[in-house]
Amino acid sequence: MAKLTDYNNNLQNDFPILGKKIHGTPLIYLDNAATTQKPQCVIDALVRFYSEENSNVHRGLHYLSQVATEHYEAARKRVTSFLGADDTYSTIFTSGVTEAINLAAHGLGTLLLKPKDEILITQMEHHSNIIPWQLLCEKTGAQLRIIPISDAGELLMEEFERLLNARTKIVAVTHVSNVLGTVNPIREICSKAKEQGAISLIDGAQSAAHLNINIQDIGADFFVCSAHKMYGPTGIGVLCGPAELLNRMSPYQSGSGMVESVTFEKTSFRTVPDKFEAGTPHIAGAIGLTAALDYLSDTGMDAIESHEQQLLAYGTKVLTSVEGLRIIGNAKKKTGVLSFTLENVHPHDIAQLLDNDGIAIRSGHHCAQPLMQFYHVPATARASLGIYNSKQDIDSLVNALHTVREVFP
Amino acid sequence: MAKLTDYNNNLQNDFPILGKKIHGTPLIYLDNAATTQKPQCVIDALVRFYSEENSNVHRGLHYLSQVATEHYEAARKRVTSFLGADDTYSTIFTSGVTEAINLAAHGLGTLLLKPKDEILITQMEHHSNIIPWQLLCEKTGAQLRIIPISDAGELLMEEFERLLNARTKIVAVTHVSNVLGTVNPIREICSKAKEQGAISLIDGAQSAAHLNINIQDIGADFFVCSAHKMYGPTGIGVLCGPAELLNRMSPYQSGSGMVESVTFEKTSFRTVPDKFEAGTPHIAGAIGLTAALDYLSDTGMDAIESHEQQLLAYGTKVLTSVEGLRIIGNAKKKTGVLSFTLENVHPHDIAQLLDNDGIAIRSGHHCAQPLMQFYHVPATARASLGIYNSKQDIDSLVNALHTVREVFP
Amino acid sequence: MSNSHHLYEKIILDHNRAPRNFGKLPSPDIIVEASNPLCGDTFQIYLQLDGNVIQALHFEGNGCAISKASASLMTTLLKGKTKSEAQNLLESFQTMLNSEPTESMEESELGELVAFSEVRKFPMRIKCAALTWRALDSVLSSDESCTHPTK
Amino acid sequence: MSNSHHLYEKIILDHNRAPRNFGKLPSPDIIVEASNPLCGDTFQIYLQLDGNVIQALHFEGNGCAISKASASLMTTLLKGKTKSEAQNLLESFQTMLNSEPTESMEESELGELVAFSEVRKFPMRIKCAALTWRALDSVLSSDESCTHPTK
Ligand SMILES: Cc1ncc(COP(=O)(O)O)c(C=O)c1O
Ligand SMILES: Cc1ncc(COP(=O)(O)O)c(C=O)c1O
Repeated sequence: MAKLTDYNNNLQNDFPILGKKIHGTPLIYLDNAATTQKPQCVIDALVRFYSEENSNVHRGLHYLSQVATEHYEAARKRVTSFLGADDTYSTIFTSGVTEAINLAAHGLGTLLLKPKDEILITQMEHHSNIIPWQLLCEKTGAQLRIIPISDAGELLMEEFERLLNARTKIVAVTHVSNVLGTVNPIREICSKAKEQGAISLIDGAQSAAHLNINIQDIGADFFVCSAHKMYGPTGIGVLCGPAELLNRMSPYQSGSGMVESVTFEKTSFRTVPDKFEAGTPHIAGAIGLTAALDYLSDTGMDAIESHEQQLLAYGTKVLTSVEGLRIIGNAKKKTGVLSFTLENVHPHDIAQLLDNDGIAIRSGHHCAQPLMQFYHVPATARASLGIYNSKQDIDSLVNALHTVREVFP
Repeated sequence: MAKLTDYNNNLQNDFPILGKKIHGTPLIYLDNAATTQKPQCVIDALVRFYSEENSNVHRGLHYLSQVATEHYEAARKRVTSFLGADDTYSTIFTSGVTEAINLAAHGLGTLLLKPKDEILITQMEHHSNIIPWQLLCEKTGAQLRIIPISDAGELLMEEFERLLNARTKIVAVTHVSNVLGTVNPIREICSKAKEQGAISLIDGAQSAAHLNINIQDIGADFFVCSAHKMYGPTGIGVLCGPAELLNRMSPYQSGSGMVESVTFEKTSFRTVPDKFEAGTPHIAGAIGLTAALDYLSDTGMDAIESHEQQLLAYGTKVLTSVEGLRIIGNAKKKTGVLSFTLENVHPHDIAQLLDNDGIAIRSGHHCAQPLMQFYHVPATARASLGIYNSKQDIDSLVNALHTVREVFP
Repeated sequence: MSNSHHLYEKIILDHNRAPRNFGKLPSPDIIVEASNPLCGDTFQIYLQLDGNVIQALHFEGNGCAISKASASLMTTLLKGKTKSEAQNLLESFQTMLNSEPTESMEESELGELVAFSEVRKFPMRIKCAALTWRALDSVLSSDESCTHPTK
Repeated sequence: MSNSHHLYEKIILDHNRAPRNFGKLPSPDIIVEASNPLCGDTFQIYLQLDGNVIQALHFEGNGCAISKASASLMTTLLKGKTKSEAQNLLESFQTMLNSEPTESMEESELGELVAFSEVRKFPMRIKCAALTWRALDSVLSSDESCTHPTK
């Protein structure tokens, strides 16, 4: 693990899938913004749970049920501390960022939105941080306002300040753009939002596994992230937010586990976090996420960030050696996300040809169509870095792009 | 596997957790209605996915993304065929039964409910099949009507027919009661509902792993089930329903994956199943569920049913040898769910003492408080059978109950 | 988690089978309801005060052996105590339920309540043991002496 | 899935680089829009009919090499064909894209379209190859000869 400060880190060995060959060549996985690979310790945690501890949680008195409950609640604590939250916050497990934002939109909508109120998002949001707010606006008569960006892919902060006003009730901004890699000035955004009395929600889908997160330091009300983008299992994510506010929000899904008492006439709800966790939770998911967070912490978030920054700098430099390549997203503060276009080659054809060399990148609109519209491109090719990537991976990418250039001269 | 017709089946060996010792004695797991244990093949499928195939699905062109997408869509097909649905149905992955019912309630509510319309459920429903309808009634002005039951725990079908009328828009009934084990006459219920033009939803949480399911034969519009109660992973479930109707229902959660095109002004949605699957799905969950369904089919649903029926008959007989024991739920058609009370001993104390002998049962209201109110009990103790239970397990249970009797004379 | 037979100390089984001070008080000053809807336990506590002193304490209702025996013991232990003495005992009891055992515990004011020291090892049962105590505490610490149900 | 270099047959690369019949028709009878919002491909197809016969067929727009080359080849192959001949070819093309290769395919009417036979192995790309064909088909099979966009 100490190798992480080096370009040529050895973390690959922790990830069984990275030993795999694709079309006869070793896998080079550069699609980390879509989902990350899983270290053996996460897989082992899942196996251990299902082989030794599996049970439903809550209210069971038998041994397994208690063990499962303890581990599930310990997972909640682990996430809370990973995000730098204290016990004025509540950590709610969801199926992912998308559900977390839907839950927040639902609860905040009924609690505080009136017609003509405003919700602020940015030009670079992922669909999951656009559509829930769009539908909420339709339902409540509130208005969606968009913080514009520069050509480099940075938020125009003076425009943000101009847009922010007394009618602004919610400011929902991505921490890191999944297309541009831009790291947004969320501390400033949250503090300005708070001054105006607006609730802030930070979409941490692309930051939680790449930057040190401290929700209190950020000053955000809500922070959301997905385990599968953090080297953890699929099907689980997190909404972390102020317990007091969450207790005032109306429940989202309803069913078992979130109620105190039920008669056909009247149902009373529990408090957070239970109130927002209806039904049997994804217990194994929470336990796998814990293992992933332990892995991240053991590796060290600072080491991860500096490793990925080195690779980003190197990648940015060498990619420009490919003729006709244009990097989309040139913010001063970026994570390891490299979106690009190649003259005369459609991104889908780039991705297809790269696959041939075992290189996994993504092409398309990356669920950020309004951002594509801004750049007037139908799609981009995107190489996104993770903890296990190395300088060689970048070199392979560039070599393969030269081949693409030959196929499509 | 051929051993399943025998009382003393050998399937235990397929389930690693069943080799575990609790307080020094071998685990006897009789809490299958809460959640089931996982066979090695399900665990292996998860390990294989995360070690060899992990990727995000949809729209990725690289090898892993295609493999993951193929397997995820194959899982959908596998579930569809397991439930006996044809391609007029759509199978939607949810996080479980609870989310599936919430999704259906949300979509049906806006599509067809007017004030004074009626929703029919039964006295024996699980909270997850009560509260979503209750909240929907509050929202729409519709009325919740309850089909009563007999002391034996059977639906009063003449009352059902009396309650069913032209205002009845939705009939939501559990296939099998998680407390009583009662198998409800859902074919008759669905057909009568259809005659009245009402939509039927069958909660298959407690039936899908115990009885042969054929949604077309049942005549149900919607059928829902949870993987974790079917020897599959946590965090995934299914809503199966008519594609045409689902396409008319409004989307539930919103975000990536369920949209066709997005601008800040307007978003257009895809058709089923995508329309109802916002965000990155629980891919590993779907793949684990497939392995569980294969395991169930290989074992044979008929063999499973007859095995559990034998154990149920035996258990019912021997339990009554315990002084002061009263079985709650004496329907003619039952699955292997044995709820009981023991005079002068609170169910929690029963469960606590049984745990001592490594026997896992559940005590409490089983998320069916209205049913507890009907029987005027605060709680019951519940032993619920699964594919791996044997006659010896029942004998151990009865012996342990005799010990409880001694502790609480 | 350990052997649950240890949970059911003789004294607990005894108070469960034959609860003391069980039944209504003829003219209570305060009636408190203690209920845990999640497990269906429901008790009523009847309290008669003489100034600051608990003159009589009865209870009624249904629950598991742990909650019932705990309620019964409570009624025997708090009778004749002042409000603040009662609250001190409650606090010690809560501490015992939630923390590792200490040397001094045995000799402390807890007395027979030490029978509940195993509960600590069964996190799901701590609420049962504390149920009626917490309900009583909520009225003792409030100034009003009116009837109000508590959870 | 197999080597994706095979996907990019010479003829596909050629039609992608130098698409035939690219650009508007001066006075089309029908303009069809073919778009796949999921990947951002958008084409316009310009059609001039003489009774049942396709007199001229042009296209314009943006998309990946597969969709662009397929559109280009379509315009060269369908010109002069009757509506029903065009629809037959579309059907054969669709069949080729969706099924295992057969002996007879090589010699069939598909001609140069055989260059797309590898697409079958790349499920995500079948839609690309079929995009403009399906859009055209939808107007050929409808009776009206008015402009209407299709997906
Ligand atoms: C009859 C019934 N319906 C619904 C549920 C809820 O299922 P889940 O918790 O998996 O959403 C359960 C299980 O808890 C059940 O037994
Ligand atoms: C910035 C951003 N927000 C939200 C999401 C949605 O996350 P999920 O699909 O895990 O719900 C993603 C990933 O797809 C993302 O990159």
